[in-house]
This record gives sequence, structure tokens and C-alpha cells, in this order.
Amino acid sequence: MRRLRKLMSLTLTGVLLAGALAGCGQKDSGSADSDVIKIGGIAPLTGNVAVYGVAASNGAKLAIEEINASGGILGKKIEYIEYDDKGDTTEAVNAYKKLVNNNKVNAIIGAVTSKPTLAITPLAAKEGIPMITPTATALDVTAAGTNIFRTCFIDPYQGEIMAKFALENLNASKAAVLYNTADDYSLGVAEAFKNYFEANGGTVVSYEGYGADEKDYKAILTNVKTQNPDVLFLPDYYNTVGLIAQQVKEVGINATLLGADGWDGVLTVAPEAVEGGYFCNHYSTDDTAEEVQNFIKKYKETYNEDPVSFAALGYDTVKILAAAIEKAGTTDYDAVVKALAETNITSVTGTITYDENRNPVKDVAIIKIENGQNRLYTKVNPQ
Amino acid sequence: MDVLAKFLQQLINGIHVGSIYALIALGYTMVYGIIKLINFAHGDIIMMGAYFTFVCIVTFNLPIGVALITPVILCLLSGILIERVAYKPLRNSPRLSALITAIGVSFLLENVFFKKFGQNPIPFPQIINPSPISLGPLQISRITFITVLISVLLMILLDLFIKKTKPGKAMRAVSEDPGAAQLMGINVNSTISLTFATGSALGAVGGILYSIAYPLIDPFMGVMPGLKAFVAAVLGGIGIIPGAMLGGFIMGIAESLTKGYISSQLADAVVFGILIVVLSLKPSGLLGKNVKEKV
Amino acid sequence: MALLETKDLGIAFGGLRAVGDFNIKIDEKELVGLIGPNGAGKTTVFNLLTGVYLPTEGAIYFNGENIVGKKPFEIVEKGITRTFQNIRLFKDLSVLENVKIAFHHKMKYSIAAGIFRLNAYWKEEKEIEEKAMELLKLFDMQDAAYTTAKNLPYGQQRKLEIARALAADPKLLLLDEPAAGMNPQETKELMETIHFIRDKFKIAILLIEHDMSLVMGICERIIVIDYGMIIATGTPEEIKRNKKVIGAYLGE
Amino acid sequence: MNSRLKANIINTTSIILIYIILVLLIRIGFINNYYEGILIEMGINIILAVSLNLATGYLGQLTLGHAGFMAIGAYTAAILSARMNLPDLPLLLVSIVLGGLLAAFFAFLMAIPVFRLRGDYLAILTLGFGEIIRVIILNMKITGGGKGLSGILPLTSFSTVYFITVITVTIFYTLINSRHGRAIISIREDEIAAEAVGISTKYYKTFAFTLAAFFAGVAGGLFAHHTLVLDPKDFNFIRSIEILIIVVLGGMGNLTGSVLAAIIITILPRLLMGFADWNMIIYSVLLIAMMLFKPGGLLEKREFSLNGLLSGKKKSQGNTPVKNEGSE
Repeated sequence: MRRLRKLMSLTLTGVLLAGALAGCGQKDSGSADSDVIKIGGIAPLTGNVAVYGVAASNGAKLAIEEINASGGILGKKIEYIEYDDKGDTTEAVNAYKKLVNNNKVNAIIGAVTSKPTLAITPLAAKEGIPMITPTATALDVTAAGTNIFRTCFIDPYQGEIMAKFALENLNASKAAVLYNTADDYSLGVAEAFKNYFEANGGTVVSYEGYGADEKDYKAILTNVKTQNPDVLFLPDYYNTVGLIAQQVKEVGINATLLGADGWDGVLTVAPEAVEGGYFCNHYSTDDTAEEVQNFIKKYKETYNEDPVSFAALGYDTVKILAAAIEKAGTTDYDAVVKALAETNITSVTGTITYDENRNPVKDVAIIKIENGQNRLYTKVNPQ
Repeated sequence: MDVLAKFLQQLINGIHVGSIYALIALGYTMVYGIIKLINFAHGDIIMMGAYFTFVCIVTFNLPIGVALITPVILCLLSGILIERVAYKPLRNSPRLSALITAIGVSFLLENVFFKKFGQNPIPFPQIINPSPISLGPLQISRITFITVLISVLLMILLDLFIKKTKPGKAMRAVSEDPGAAQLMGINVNSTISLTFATGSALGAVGGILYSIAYPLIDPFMGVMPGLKAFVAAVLGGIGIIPGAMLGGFIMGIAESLTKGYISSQLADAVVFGILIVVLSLKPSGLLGKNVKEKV
Repeated sequence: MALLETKDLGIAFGGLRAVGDFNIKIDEKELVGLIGPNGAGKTTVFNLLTGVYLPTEGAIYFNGENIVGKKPFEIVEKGITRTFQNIRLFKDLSVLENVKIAFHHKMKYSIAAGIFRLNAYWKEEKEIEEKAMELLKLFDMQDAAYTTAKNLPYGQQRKLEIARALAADPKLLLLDEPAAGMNPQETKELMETIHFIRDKFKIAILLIEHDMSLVMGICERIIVIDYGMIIATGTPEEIKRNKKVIGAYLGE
Repeated sequence: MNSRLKANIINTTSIILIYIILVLLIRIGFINNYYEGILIEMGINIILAVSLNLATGYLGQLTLGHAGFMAIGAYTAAILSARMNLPDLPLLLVSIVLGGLLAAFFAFLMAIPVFRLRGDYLAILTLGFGEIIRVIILNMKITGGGKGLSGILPLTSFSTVYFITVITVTIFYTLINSRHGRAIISIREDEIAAEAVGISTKYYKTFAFTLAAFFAGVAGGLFAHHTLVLDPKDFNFIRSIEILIIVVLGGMGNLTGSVLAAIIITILPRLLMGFADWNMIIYSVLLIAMMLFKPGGLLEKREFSLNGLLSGKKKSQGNTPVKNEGSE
């Protein structure tokens, strides 16, 4: 037994060491291969926010398949190389470096959530590589460099839209806002909502933050209840929204629930608790536009599930990038970036052009949850 | 709602979550008492309890009674298995090695469930109707009622088990002095297994109650309640069963009152702050005896 | 002036008075035994003298200075060192390191000098290495210098603990049951060692011991305590004949 | 004197030689940006591990709040470097040293309540302090709160990390082998006996704890200027546990072990990335297997010495003919 133990431990040490050495000596696999156009993807494929990463990634892959099936761009096929950032900044930086240095990609799609995206923007800005994040809504993302674009609309915009909607469409005068202090998306949307709501005659009776790992909202909701708000704004991702919504019912609050694009998917979590709520989104599956229905059909065929808005954004991002490369006629960084700035295409999430901050200008869909279904309630134009 | 009613409401919220912490803390404290190991994997027993329940109800569609008992038994067996495979061989090794092993087991369980059930948190089926019952100005959720009831009942049963039954007494003997207990004819190994079994079963119930209250389960869901329950156990005096219960309730109430009256984000800081203050005044916890090293 | 003098020294744990009205004097180079039945408070006296316990009453004068309230390590610096009833060695360190550690407070070089290995470091380290080896030689343990302490035979562990206590350069050495667990042969050797230490290092020794042959054989003066109180002091001959002492030991 | 000089020359030469080789490999692109990043993380993990080893392995106090000190260092350095006007290298050095000092200052304040406790109570108290630090950072404006702190200057380079790591390991090595190091170790072995031979346990506990925190802070500063975005959740108790894993894996009170384990733990997850979603399962199984078969750590008590290797001499420290199994 003792011998065996010793042998095992020796082997184990050996394996670990060999692994360590192998790791150092691993060779570059990527070289500038001109037969294909290489697009690098960075998304959280595992970890807390994997749901969004996988959706965005699936959308992007679907678009690439379509493009390759119809002959690629500039007569070349697209090769999509993707790394998992786990929603973590360090991993995102590693993934970025690996894509640029080892795989020598021509452009970057990613990252999906704001923080990892913010971690790589300085690096991307330095190298000037064309980069589009499908879904990172934080205001600062595109500020790092003129080569950084996004497909989604920004946080403050969503907050304002929902505040306007609450005031004008729902005639609300008292609003309560609960937001996740550890998440810049949630914070940014909440702040914008509060500012707009108060500036336009409403009162925010309760503005409360909670931590990222929070699961028990009853204490906060008990406070909210005493204020009797007309609407309760919950700008967070749908898992958290589902938890809060159920506890809203437990505590017995009757306010109308409002949310932002993070709500997409909430029906899989707590359909009953969010019944009657409204949220804004990048697109609606109800939309009768041809691009939308086509996309939904193909997505369902490929992945056997309904596409959430992150999937649509991933899909559109590839379309935007492909169009720009086609227009530039080359994969040269500067040429592609210039073409990106002049984007004007109509795809699943609307007709997209870019403003001077490389943020998209497009419609917002407001969705009502009725009988356990998402229904397109209205479309709001940015102007 | 007047000030008093609001306060009582927050107190009830605190007792609800506190009773779950207490149940989980019991598992930590019993194991610590008997083999002086911080069983990091205990938090994952909570997670396993939740997933097993989910599978029983959603996948196999078992009747509710069976679907709630089966996970408890499975967790109980897992507890025994974990001890036998991962901790027993290290009983005479440096204590830190056992601690790291426990962390390894915790990682393993989390990632096995991660692999099996994927990255998405899964909505937990609604077992109890969440709508509140009104008691005067207070509104108490049915979930709160049932949770507190079950927890208190289990704690009373555990207390009787440990004080009145032979195996329970054996557990106390082994945690006092394993060597002497062995000389008295107590089978130390099976007593340790029994401790893990009891702790894990309580953890499973805690996990189910936790998932009913916060119906979204994911492979890492056990980490935070596990940590807090462990802090509760230390707060009450680790190794001391009534201490774990007391600690659990204090933690729950402190958390709820902080969230209700100060700030939600500071709840963790306040909880740990209480821990620091208590340990500074009573270095071995609220109910712990201050044992001086014999010189 | 006596080297050590206690005035009405006492300590109570909770309501229980473990030691009280404890008055002793020990002169330089004196070899004194402290005896008494089990639980009489002998080790408690040691713990009071070395600062492990804070007395609840009375004073301890060492070299004329009241050392009550001083930390154990400060008392070592004043010149009282000890051994323990249940041997407390630095188990996982070598014999040599055990001794070197006790030289700590005699060394001067700073943390910076240690980290940057300035001249002071090399000079002092070399010095104490030699001193430590010398000390081990006196105890005939130089061959075991690199053995891990916990692997020494029991008798050697006791000896090492005494060597370590001596390395800290005491004026008064407290030995807590040095002969416990030793066979008659080892005890005899130990008696010789204790004598030798006192003569070689010119220090006073206070020892607790159950082995009467050892106590009677080497101590110049014996203090007997029971229930925390001194019941007799005197030469071995006087103590042997003291009725109170006999009573205490036989349980009246 | 001669052998001392020889040892110095051998060590210095090999350190510089390794450096030159690595830098050359980076220059010719054999080690690209990505691998360079891994080397930097290795260095940071080594600093974290050896510093925690001082508190846990040598002083013998299990502390679970190391990530908290790392966080203080990281945020302080990042905030300072953004507000000072200096050339790159001095800017980095000044800000990480100040970050380390602030971490040390907090450790110093904590030492008083912490060292009233023993064993697992002490461990859990340090965990509590670590979490409180994190929550406070989360609630501060200047740290960016939950949004994180971005826009940090990219000042950490391979060269700075390499030399700071070498200096750190050397400092810990010489410290441990001085009278002060022996005093620290004696506390681990037997606190009461240490006091009884004239060692101020309070002084050395505080000193070791504070010094460990200083270097955790320095590592945090390097980390901040490497990842460029700080998020309070990077510094939760799981991070502290990761560092502890390195220390235990390498062997408590074994510097070589810490260095080796830090290298392995940095690379291992990346190697396992090829196994996709099996990677963490394999990682945890390896961790458990490691502890079951080698509970004393990879190297147990053996320290690696380049001089010893070259001269063929074996250090006689820790020759343990009989392994004393069983409880003490």
C-alpha cells in the first residue's frame, strides 16, 4: 500500500510537471493564412452569464454558416475561432491575446458582458483591430478607440425609454427601482431611469441596490411595499428578475413590473410572477419583418429553441462585420474600421447606422408579458 | 404599515432565512465537533439536495412525499461516501490537507453537477404556494411558515436524538475524546459516518427549503449559504449544537434587519462585523467554552 | 539581596485559590526543590514566575525588580527560563535549531540585516552556531545536532529541553519534573547533569520533582506546598522529618 | 567567505541567465503576448503564495483573507498610478509599494483582534475581514464599486514581474533563514515554548502577518496593472482559497514548493482547457488525489538549492529517518 501510494504520488507529480513544461513549450498554431478570413469570438460559454454568451455565440455561428453557404466574403470562407471568457476580465484578456497573437484573427466579435469587454478595449484600441461587441451595453465600451463598435443599444438609452413609457403610457407617478450594484448594466439603466423619471414629473419613491450574490430580496421589498409605488423597475438579468418577481408576490406588492433587455428569457424562470410586466428589447419574435421571421425559423431549426435577443445581436454583429469587410474589399484594419463607421444595413434587430460614438441608432421594441407570452406592445423610435 | 409592523415583518423575514442557516450550520458544527474538519463540501450537499429534488419532481414525476424524502436519503448516503473516500484516509494527516481535500470535493461536486445540468440556473418547481397569509397588519408567506416549522421540528428531533439515544450519546462521546470513546467500546468509524449522515440529511432539507424560498438552482448555489451557515456555526461556538442554531438565527435576523434598515449591500459586512465583534469578546463563540491550553 | 523573592504571591481561578501567600527566597547559585502532592499548585507557581499566568495578588522580585505583569519573553530576557512537565520542543526542527532559537534574544542583528545578509548577520550566525554546538557537546548531543527533535529518544528530549533553556542564558532555571518518565539509570545521570549545570553556568535552579531520591539527593533546600500553600521549607534532612510534610503526602 | 561568494555568483548568474533566455524567447516571438501573460500571472501567483506561506506555513496561522490584502494593494496602486505623473517604471514601483504599504497597514490593525484567537477561529476571522474589505470596496465611489475600476494603465511587464518575483522570493528565503525567521517558525512549532525561550510571539506574529499582507498588496498592484480592470469579485474568499491551495500543494513552510505549485496551478487550468467542460472536474480530482497521496505537499520538506545541486552536497536539514505517523 505504501509503495503504491509513493508510486501514485510520483506519477502524479510527474504528470503535473510534464504538463507544466508542455504548457510553456506549446507552439503557435496560427499563422497568417490567406485562404480564409478569421474572425475571433470572445464569449462566456461557461460560468454565471454563460446563457448570454452561448446565445450570442449561437447567433454569430448561424450567421457565419449562412455567409459561408453563400460563398463567403471576398471569395473567402470565414473561419470563426472562439474562446470562453467565463464572464471574467482576466480570462477575456487572455482570450483576446490568444486570438490576436496565436490565431492572428482579422477582427474580433466580443465580449458579451460589459466588464470583460471593458478589459479588452484598451488592448484592441492600441492595435486598431476592428472589434464589435454584440451585447456589451456599458456606455464606456466604445470610448476606448475609434475601432470599437457595438450592436446593442446603450444602458442609459434603455432606462430613459422605460421611464418615458412608464410616465406616458402607464401614467405612473410613483416608481420604485431595484438594481444590482455589482453590475454596471443594471446600475446604468437604473440611473438613467431615475433621472428621466424625476426630471419629467415622476417621483422615485424607493431606489435600492442589492449585491450580485443576493437571493433574498424580501427585506428590501418589505420597504418598497410601504411606499406603494405604481411601477417597480427591475433592470437586471432574467434569473434575478425571476427571483425578485416571485418575492414581490410573496410580500404582496401590486405594482406593475418593468424591465429592460435583460428580461429576455424571464418566461423560462417565473412566468406567473412577471405576468403583466413590460420590458424593452432589441427585437421581438412577434415582429413580422421578413429578416426576423427568417432568422427565427433558421435558429429554431439549428438549435431547437427560440432565439433570445442576445442570439439576434450575435447574428447581426456578424452581418455588420461581413458587410463592412465586403465593402472595404480587404481585411486591412483601417479599411474595415472605416467601412464599419459607414454601416447601414437592415437586419434582425432593425435598421442599423452608427452615431459618432460608434453606438447603433435603431428602434426599440417594448414587450408586454401576456398569458405567459411575450407580445410586441409598441416600437419606439430613438428620436 | 406602521413602524412596528414593518419591524416585525423584517424580523420574520430574518427568522425565515435564519432557520435555514441554522439547519445547514448544524451539519458544519457536528462534523467539526467530531473530526475537527471544516467540511467545505457541506455547502454542496445543499446544492445536491436541491438538484435531487428537482430531478425527482420534474424528471421522474414522483409523488411529492417520495420526491422530498428521496433527496434526503441520497444526500445522507453521499455524506457518508464523501467521508469514507476523501476524509477518512487523511484522519492522521496535517489538518490543512484534509481542508484542501474538502475544498477539492466541493469543487468536484459543483463541477459534476455543472457538467450534468449545464450552465443555466434551473427554476425550481413551486411546491408551496407563495401567496401570503394576513395576520393583522402582517403578511406572512406560507413558505416562511412551513420553513420555520420544519426547521424547528428537526432541531428538536436532533436534540432528542443526541441526548436520549445511544448512537446520539456515542456521537457526543467521540467528539469529546475519540480515543477514550474507542476504549469504551464505541465504534468510532461508524459514529463518524453517522455524524456525516445526520449532518448531510439536515443539509439536504436545508437545501430543499432554501430552493423553495429562492426557486432558482445552480451548481454553485451552495457556496454562499454554506459560507454563511459556517459563519453562523462559528458565531455560536463551533462544535456546539445549540450554538449553531443560535448562530443561524442571529445571522438571518442581522442580515434581514441590515437590508431593511441600513443597506442591502452592507448586509455581508454587518454579518462578518458581528462575527468579529463576538469573537473579539468571546474568542470561542457565543456558547463556546474558553479552554486555555494547559501549560 | 536574594535573586528571586516572592511576596504574598497568589492566584485564584474563578473563586478557587490555586496558590496563595507564597513567599520564597532563592539566592544565586542555589539549588532548590519544590515538592508537593499532585495538584498542590507546583506548576502554577512556575507559570506565575514565568509570566504565563498573571498573579491576582502579591509580587515577584527578580534581582530586586518586580516582574509581575511582564510577558513571558520579557521575563526570559530578565533571566528566568524553564522547561515543561510535558516537554515542549520545536518538534519538527532539528536539535541544533531548537537550541539556536533560544539564543534569539541574545542576538542583535535587525530584520533588515537578516534579509540583506549584512555583516552582522554572518558574524552573529557563525557565533551562535558555534555556541549552540558547544552547548550540545556539553550534553553529549552533538551527534544528534541535525536530527529532528521529535525523533529523539525520550530522555534525550528532556535533555534537549534543558539545553534550550540554558541557551537563553538564565540566572535562574526552572525545571518542571525533569526526571518524569526516566528510568533509575537515566535519573542518576540527570542528577549529575543538574549539578554540573549549576556549577558550570553558575546559576540558581528551582526544580519540581516527584522522584524523592533526586530531590533529596541534590537539592540544598526544599520547599513543600500543599493546596497552594507552603507547608514547610528546609534542608532535605529537615523535610524528611517534618510531620506536616509526611501528613500531606500520606493524606493524614 | 569563499563559498558564500560562489553561491551568490551562481544564483545571480542563473537568475539573469533565465531572464535573458525568456526575454530572447519573447523577442523572437516564441513566447508571444499570450504566453507572456501567463508568465506574468505565474509571477503574481508566486508572490501571493510565498507571502501566504509566511503566515500560514511558517507562522502556522491559517489565514483565509489573503485576497483582501491583494485587493487593497490592487485598488490603491491602480488609483494612485492614474493620478501621478511619473515615467512608467517608477510609476509602477511607487504605486505598488504604496499599495503594499496600505495593505500592510490594514493587516497591522487587524493583527490585534486576529491574534487573540487561535486555529480555525482565527481562520474564519481573517475570512471575515477579507470579505469586509471586499464589501467596502464594493460600496466605495473611488473604486468604481460594483462597476469595477477600468482604464488602469498597462504598466506591468514581464521584466518587472520577473524581478519583483525574484526579489520577493529571495527576501522570504533570507528572512526565513535568519534569527527572525527562526522566531517565526518557533511560533508555529510551539507558541508557549517560543515565549519561554524569549521570543515575543505577539511581535513576530504581527510582523509576519503584516509582511505577508505587504507582498499580497504588491502582487495585487502588479495584477491591477496587468488585467487593467478590477472587479471586487476577483477578490472574494474563493481567491484566498486558491492561494491557500497553492501553499498546501507546495508544502507548508516550503518556499520551493510554493514556487513550483504556483507555476503548476497557473498552467494547469489552461492545459485542461482542451478537455472543455471536463477541465474543472479533472482539476478537482487531481487536487483531491494530490492531497490523498501526498498530504504533506509536493515536495514535503525538501527545499531546492541550486548550489547544493551543483556541488552535489545534500542539505542535512530535515533528515527524518522515522516518520512519526499518528496524532501528536
